[in-house]
Amino acid sequence: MSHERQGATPARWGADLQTSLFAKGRAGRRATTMPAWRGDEVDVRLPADALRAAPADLPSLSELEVLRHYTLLSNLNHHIERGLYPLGSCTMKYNPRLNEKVAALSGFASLHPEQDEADLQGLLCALKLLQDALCEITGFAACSLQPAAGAHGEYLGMQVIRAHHLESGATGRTEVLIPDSAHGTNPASVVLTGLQPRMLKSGPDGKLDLDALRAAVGPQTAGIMITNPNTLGLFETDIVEVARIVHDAGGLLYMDGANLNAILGKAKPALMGFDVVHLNLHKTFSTPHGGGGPGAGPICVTEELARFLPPPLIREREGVYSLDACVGECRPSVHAYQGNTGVCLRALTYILRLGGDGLTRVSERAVLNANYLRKRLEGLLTVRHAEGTLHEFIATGSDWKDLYGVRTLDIAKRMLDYGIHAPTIYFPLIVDEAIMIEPTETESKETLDRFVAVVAAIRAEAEHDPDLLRTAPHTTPVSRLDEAAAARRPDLSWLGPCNCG
Amino acid sequence: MSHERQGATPARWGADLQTSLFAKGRAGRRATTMPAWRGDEVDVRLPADALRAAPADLPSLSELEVLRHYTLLSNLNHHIERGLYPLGSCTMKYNPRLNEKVAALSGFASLHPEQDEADLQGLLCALKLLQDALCEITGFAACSLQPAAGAHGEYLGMQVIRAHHLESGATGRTEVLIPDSAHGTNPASVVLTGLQPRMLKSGPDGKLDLDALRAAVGPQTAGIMITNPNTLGLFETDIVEVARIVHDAGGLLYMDGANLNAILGKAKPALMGFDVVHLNLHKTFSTPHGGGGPGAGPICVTEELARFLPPPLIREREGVYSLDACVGECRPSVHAYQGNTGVCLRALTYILRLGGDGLTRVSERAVLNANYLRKRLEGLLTVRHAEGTLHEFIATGSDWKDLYGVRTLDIAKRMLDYGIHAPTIYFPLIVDEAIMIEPTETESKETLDRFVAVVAAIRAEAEHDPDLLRTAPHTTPVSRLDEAAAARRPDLSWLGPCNCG
Amino acid sequence: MPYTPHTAEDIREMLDVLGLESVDDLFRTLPAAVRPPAGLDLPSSLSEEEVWRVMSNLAALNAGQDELVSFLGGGVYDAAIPAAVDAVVSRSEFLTAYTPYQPEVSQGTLQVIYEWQTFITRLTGLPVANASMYDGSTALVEGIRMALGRTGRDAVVLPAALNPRHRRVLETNLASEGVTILTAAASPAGTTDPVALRAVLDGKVGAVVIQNPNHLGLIEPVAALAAAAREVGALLVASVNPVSLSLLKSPAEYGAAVATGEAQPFGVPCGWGGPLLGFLSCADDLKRLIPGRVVGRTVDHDGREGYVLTLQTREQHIRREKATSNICSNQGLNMARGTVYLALLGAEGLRELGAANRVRCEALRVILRGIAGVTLPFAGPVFNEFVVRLPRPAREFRAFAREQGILAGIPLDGFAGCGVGDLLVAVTERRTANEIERYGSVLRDFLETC
Amino acid sequence: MPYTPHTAEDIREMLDVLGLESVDDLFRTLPAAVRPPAGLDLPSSLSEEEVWRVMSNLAALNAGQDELVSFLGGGVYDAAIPAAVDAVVSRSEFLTAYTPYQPEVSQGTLQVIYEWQTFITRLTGLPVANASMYDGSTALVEGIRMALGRTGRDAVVLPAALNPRHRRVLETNLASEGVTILTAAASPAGTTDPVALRAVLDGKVGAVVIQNPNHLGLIEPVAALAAAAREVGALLVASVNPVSLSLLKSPAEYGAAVATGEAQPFGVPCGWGGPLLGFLSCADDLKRLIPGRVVGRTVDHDGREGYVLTLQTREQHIRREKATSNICSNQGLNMARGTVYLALLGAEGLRELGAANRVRCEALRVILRGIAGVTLPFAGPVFNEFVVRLPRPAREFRAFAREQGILAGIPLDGFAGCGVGDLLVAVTERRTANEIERYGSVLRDFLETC
Ligand SMILES: Cc1ncc(COP(=O)(O)O)c(C=O)c1O
Ligand SMILES: Cc1ncc(COP(=O)(O)O)c(C=O)c1O
Repeated sequence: MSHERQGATPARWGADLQTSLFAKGRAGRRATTMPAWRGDEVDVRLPADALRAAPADLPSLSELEVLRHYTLLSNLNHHIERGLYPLGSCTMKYNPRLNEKVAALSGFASLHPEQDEADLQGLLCALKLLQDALCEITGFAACSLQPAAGAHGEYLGMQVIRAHHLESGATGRTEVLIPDSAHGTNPASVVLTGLQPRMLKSGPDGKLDLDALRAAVGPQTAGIMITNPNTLGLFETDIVEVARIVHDAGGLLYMDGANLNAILGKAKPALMGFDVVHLNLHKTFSTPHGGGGPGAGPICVTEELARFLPPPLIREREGVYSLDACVGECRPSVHAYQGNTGVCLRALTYILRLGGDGLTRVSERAVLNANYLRKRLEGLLTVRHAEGTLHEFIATGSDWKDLYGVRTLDIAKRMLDYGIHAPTIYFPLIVDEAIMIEPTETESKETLDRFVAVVAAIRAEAEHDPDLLRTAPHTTPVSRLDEAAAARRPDLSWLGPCNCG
Repeated sequence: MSHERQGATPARWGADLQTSLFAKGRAGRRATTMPAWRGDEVDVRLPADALRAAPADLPSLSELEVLRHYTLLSNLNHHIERGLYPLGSCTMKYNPRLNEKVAALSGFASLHPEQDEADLQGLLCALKLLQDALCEITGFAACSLQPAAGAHGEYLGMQVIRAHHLESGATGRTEVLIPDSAHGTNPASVVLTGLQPRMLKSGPDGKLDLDALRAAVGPQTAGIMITNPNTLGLFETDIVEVARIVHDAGGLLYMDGANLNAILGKAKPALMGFDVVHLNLHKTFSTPHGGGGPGAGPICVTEELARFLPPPLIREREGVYSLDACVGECRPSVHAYQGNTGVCLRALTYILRLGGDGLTRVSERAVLNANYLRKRLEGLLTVRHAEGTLHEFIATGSDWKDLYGVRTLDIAKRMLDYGIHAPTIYFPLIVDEAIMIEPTETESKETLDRFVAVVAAIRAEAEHDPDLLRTAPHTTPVSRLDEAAAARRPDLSWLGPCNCG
Repeated sequence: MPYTPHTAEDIREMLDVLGLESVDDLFRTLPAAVRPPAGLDLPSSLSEEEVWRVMSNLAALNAGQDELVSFLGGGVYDAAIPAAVDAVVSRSEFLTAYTPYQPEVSQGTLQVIYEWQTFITRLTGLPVANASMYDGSTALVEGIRMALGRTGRDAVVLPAALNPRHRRVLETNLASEGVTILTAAASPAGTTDPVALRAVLDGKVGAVVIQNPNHLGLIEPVAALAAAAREVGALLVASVNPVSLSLLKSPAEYGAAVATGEAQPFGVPCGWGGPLLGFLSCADDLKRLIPGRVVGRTVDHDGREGYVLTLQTREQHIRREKATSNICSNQGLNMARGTVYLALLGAEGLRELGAANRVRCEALRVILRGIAGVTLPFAGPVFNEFVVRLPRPAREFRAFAREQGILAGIPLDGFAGCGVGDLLVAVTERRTANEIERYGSVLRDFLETC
Repeated sequence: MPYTPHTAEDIREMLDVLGLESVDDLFRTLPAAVRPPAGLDLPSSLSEEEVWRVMSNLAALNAGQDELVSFLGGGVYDAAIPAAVDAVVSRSEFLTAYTPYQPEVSQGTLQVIYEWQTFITRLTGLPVANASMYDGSTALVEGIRMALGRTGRDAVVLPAALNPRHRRVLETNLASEGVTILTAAASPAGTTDPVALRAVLDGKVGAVVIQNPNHLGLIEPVAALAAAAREVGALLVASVNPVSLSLLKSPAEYGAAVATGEAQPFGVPCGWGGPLLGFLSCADDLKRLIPGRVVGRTVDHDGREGYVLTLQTREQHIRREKATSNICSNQGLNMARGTVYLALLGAEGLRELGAANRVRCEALRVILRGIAGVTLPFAGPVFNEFVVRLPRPAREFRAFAREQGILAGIPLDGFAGCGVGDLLVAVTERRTANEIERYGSVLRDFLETC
């Protein structure tokens, strides 16, 4: 129970925990004040039964107190401008500051979604440029920017596939095949669309098993959802054949494009035979993760499926942009407006900055970094499915378990002590003790070399002092947290000092 | 010699030192690129004897590497949004974020100083508003925003006083009286103006000694430079009499207004009898210190002295603003343009936000905080000249020296361990082992109470373990630095790894 | 090349370690058929300066609410954003961090989420809240799902005066899940008619939705609607404007089981409608059905208080197809904006915010009531938004006002019985007395010049 | 009240501790005569939103270089600022820290200064640099002071083509210190004439100033001027455009003892001329005469490398009236801007910056040479700025071009022999080929329409 800054005990430089905001301040203190009303008095009373019994009990702090609180809290985070963030499947690349500056421009940020097209010409042009670029990158014909995240894109994509089958009267097509290496959002998105996910066991090489696929498709097949490169960082080399099988069976192919960072300019989802793809702009296109969002998960689709994209559509005629509400058509809609527009503007900024060649280079270097790191880690970690590694790879700490009795979790936690964020662990589920490493292209060789040195140092520690790992981390603001207790007796909002210990 | 992040040793959370930028990066790496030239080829060659032999040897880093370097360096700083900064004489108050947002407006920040008045109407209006507000606050008739800092204001003020005497033929008036409690810039500024400073010993109460003053003035007196409230935080209660004496002797009175935070709305320099005052916008008016600037040190003067202020003057006629170059007049100028305009805009923003009443309240609460803290520290530190404390006060650790053998420096260094910046120490020079404490009005009672608790804790440490203080700080990114070695063998630019140890 | 650190030498050395000749060798597993023959047909790389020019020129072609005087609302409002909000969220520590899966190095983000949850629970009165939803519409979808999940029923009643943009999203979502959507008609007063609600209620209805204030700006008869829902064992799902909770009854006070809404006015720029900030809170017995991320307080091995993502067994990464929702990334940084915003307001500031909206809204209503031919068709109380009925098409007035630099409102023609002359007008704390007067005089001019 | 945390209760409790009735009691030592009878006659407090409106409306009344196409220079240039610069300096850690007097909690600021010093030494070739000066003009003043201090002499020679704004500041400063100011005339080529320089040199001259490029944009015959100075034992003080050091001879290469200048183009907004960023560097044997703050590298008690303010015995807070200068606060945060900017550029970027300036400058010169009646009066080489001579008053063209959105240059009438038709034109990396062409066509239009 220590909030050192409050008491007269020494501080921990940069690592001081903060009492909850709700325990700070004093009634009557003020930060923000409202503009005075300089008009006539008017009667603002409301009927008593419309009013709350008591005002919401918010803490009262000064502006400086608020800034100190959040600045000191911020210091407790790892972040990209602090150090390596090799989270597999998350593409934690540098988030250019230029993106932020552009998105903050008043001419974008202050637009209301109910304004007329005439007030939006620059914005609509920008969004059209982005749609066109994403279509070029994926090889598709049409794009919707509405989904606010990857999972949201999956959901819209499934709605599109569903609408396609419904339109053609194929109401029995309710099953969506999903490899067992898939991200959890895939089956969840399918279910929410009213379709049924069906797991497909991966082959021993970590890729799709054609025989299993052939056995699974049928008249009930709505489609298949494939992450390519998959979550093991491998390209589904049989993808063209997979597409043939699924299409022949009357299904459509959905690509989870979360791993697009591996193949920009190198391969196009449309050429692979997909019908729909979603992209994570907050991965491939450098928009920040913000501690959990907002991201954006646009989808691109074939010409044929374009008619199921949410309205309004951006049209351009002789340099004038308009919004077509598609009146009378029955299209899905998954967001009150047009999605995370500000995130889209960041992604466009990134695409313009890099250009076509630059984007291709992004993938080349992302893949080079991953392969280099994979190679250098040989002998320290066991790499699974090394052959054909693209932007990320799966290692495991299983021999550490046998040799030193430490688990993947322990290795990951110890990395935190070295100023490195832990890789993704225990995912994908099909690899035991998985450590999923994605360095991204914005990391330098020196940083990768240091990562290798750190793993070597930790391995030496594991050998000589395994408890150091089991009780890690040691240098972080807090040590391992009792997650079991948190789930058992959930304390989800501040009601007073902790009785959770 | 440790730069942990480089090697495979654990990190120190938030406290990792960074190797010099000049030891980072790799030739050929790029962050910023230049806009391509899309025009015709032209001959850009320059004569060989105009060219440097070799390009400047700058390090080559990626954008992410640069941001990581400076972000991690930033973590090594104490700053206002981290914690208390009770530096006496420095007025380390909260620097409102609104100020920064205003100064960054493109309509201000992108103006070139050689543009025509027609392009500057909003700016000139703002600067005039600021000049008028500063005149109202000080009671003077005219204001120049040209000085870029307090010392620069002193310098311009001395030039004005010098010009006044020269104009009236009083070439013998070359001496400026300065109390021994004055800030070091005061005598230094006087010397640079070609005048001679003459020290005036303060009375036992820490204030001006009228007899000493009477003895010192004469036909050689150009003026006197007084900080009011003085650096002991005391108001010069005899100021009106002082002014009479100096004026009667033919001298002018200059006020160092660095301590204006104590008397906003409570007292006006003009009413005290001063002829010139400079203000530190980076103290009283909340503009940030930026690790050493830029600040701004405008001066305000009497009607009579207005004719010696630097051109151009801002004139307003029926809402149209113009710049009067004062052609043909002989006025001093101390800056290529009109000084730190961006800082001035921040100060105006602050003044508008607070309003007249708010500014008065600033001083009330600054003085209340200082007095409360002074009172609460009784018994822990020895307060000197407690009577009449305004915005700051002088304590001393002299009894700690006797009792525990620890010096003021040791107390100050130990405070750093508690997340508090040390007060100003060993200034003013006239108090032995001085600890000069200025909490400012933006600190809360809770923060002041914690400061008292910290001093109490440190005193207990001093009693039981004085070495803890003598070797402090212990929790900071570095421990005490060898300043003597630094001065003996100056290592002032990076030539390679340190051989300074 | 921008943003990547690789020098030619780096690449050479790395390829050497891999025993490869060229970077192309790394892509040898990609079949020829999937490769674009000519790379990407996109413009080549621009310098930062050039991109800035392109994008700022595009921004300059727009006219937003900083330039125009906005009376637009309908779920997204022209609210003031204190500079301190941007100062916090522009810190790389919050901006570039990932979801806090490693709590030991994410206490900053985790505590902010916990504080957001606390703010939301204090505003809605319901004890549990999550880390944010994409927007108000998807928050409402999820709220309905929770209520249906809890009751095991498959019909929902929506009010006629529900935000039509939200309704569209609900229809997409609920229809494909096989949920029956019923509508409770509005009374002539513009609010949901409890009698009409009762008429559609039966034991199949698991969720009754109310929106308060509703899309006509009117404060709903929440108590009566809640009572009706209770009678059939349906759960009340309230979609509320959180700014209105400065003054209005909290959802908990009228018995809502779930409260959702759009918290954009809490420090998030309008941004043409995104990214926004959906919030969701619920009664304690629904907490294991809540979608998305939830943070709980716990202790570390040394007994220090700390925060973690909790109840994760609800979530897709653990439960996959059995998860309560598919949501993964949410609106994290906007949630941080909301948290800092509410921290800056405090109790007093929130009250003032409500009052500032109220006085401006009523001032405009007084002016409009005084204009001949103009009526306020609904008599009931409002918070900061209301319908004005013009004797001429609202769209024409909107265009006329736009010429004068005013964004006059949202035409309601066809919505919930509204006609061609009806306009939805919102008045936030940013509007000045002058601007409000000018609205009146522009409308007068419009009516005269026809 | 904004920015202060005091509640009524806080105040009461604090007064109780002090045994006082009211806050007024704290001011009892202030004599009545000095008190303003009616407080401050200033408007009352405004909310953040209102202040923002006032100030952004004022900003909107200006037209700056983001809106107009600028060819203005003369010491301050429309240079591009990478977004990463603002990201770093907006961090409270750099923005709100004080001068690093407590090095243990200021290593961030200290190391940035040390890196700035290193950058400046690498650009100028001189081994010592300080933490910044107010601007280029005061840097030059201090540089001259150093040279005079070192030589013990009291005359300085200024070139005729010295920046006139700098000259004005030098005159204020040097005159009152009793320094004799001599001027070395320019040759018809516009550069300082070594013969004319020799003519004014004698054993009393302690400092010879050169500005390179000079205020006509011309590259000076630095070697010859340096030789002349050397002959009489005077020290050479060079005022240089640091951007030009991307290509041009460094001051060390031509024997300058001190190099100063204005580093605004290194990431600092023009801001109507302030805050700017003066820099100063010198030969090793002058280091104890250097003004202002200097950071040195050392070690801590645990042997870790660290940085401290050093050579402080030169400074006012120690030496008072014997200090080398009165400077205390300098341009710290702008120095941080410059450091981050140069870190982002790197060796390659700096070279590109020079080249980008060069090509644009020469492209405009080619166009102007092709316009009948227009001449480039000085034949010598330039970096990014030059004089164009028009057959009509430059001021008229400037006004005409402004109508077309172009800031055409600085009229030079009366400066260093220039006439009414002469205009100083700067072309930075921000100017596009289109803009440069447009300059030519606007000038053609101007000349035709007269
Ligand atoms: C492979 C994969 N698919 C889908 C997602 C979901 O994306 P989002 O978090 O944007 O909803 C992720 C995110 O981690 C992912 O890695
Ligand atoms: C009393 C006093 N006078 C003058 C100054 C000098 O101000 P500046 O640093 O802005 O030059 C200071 C700054 O510390 C001061 O405290």
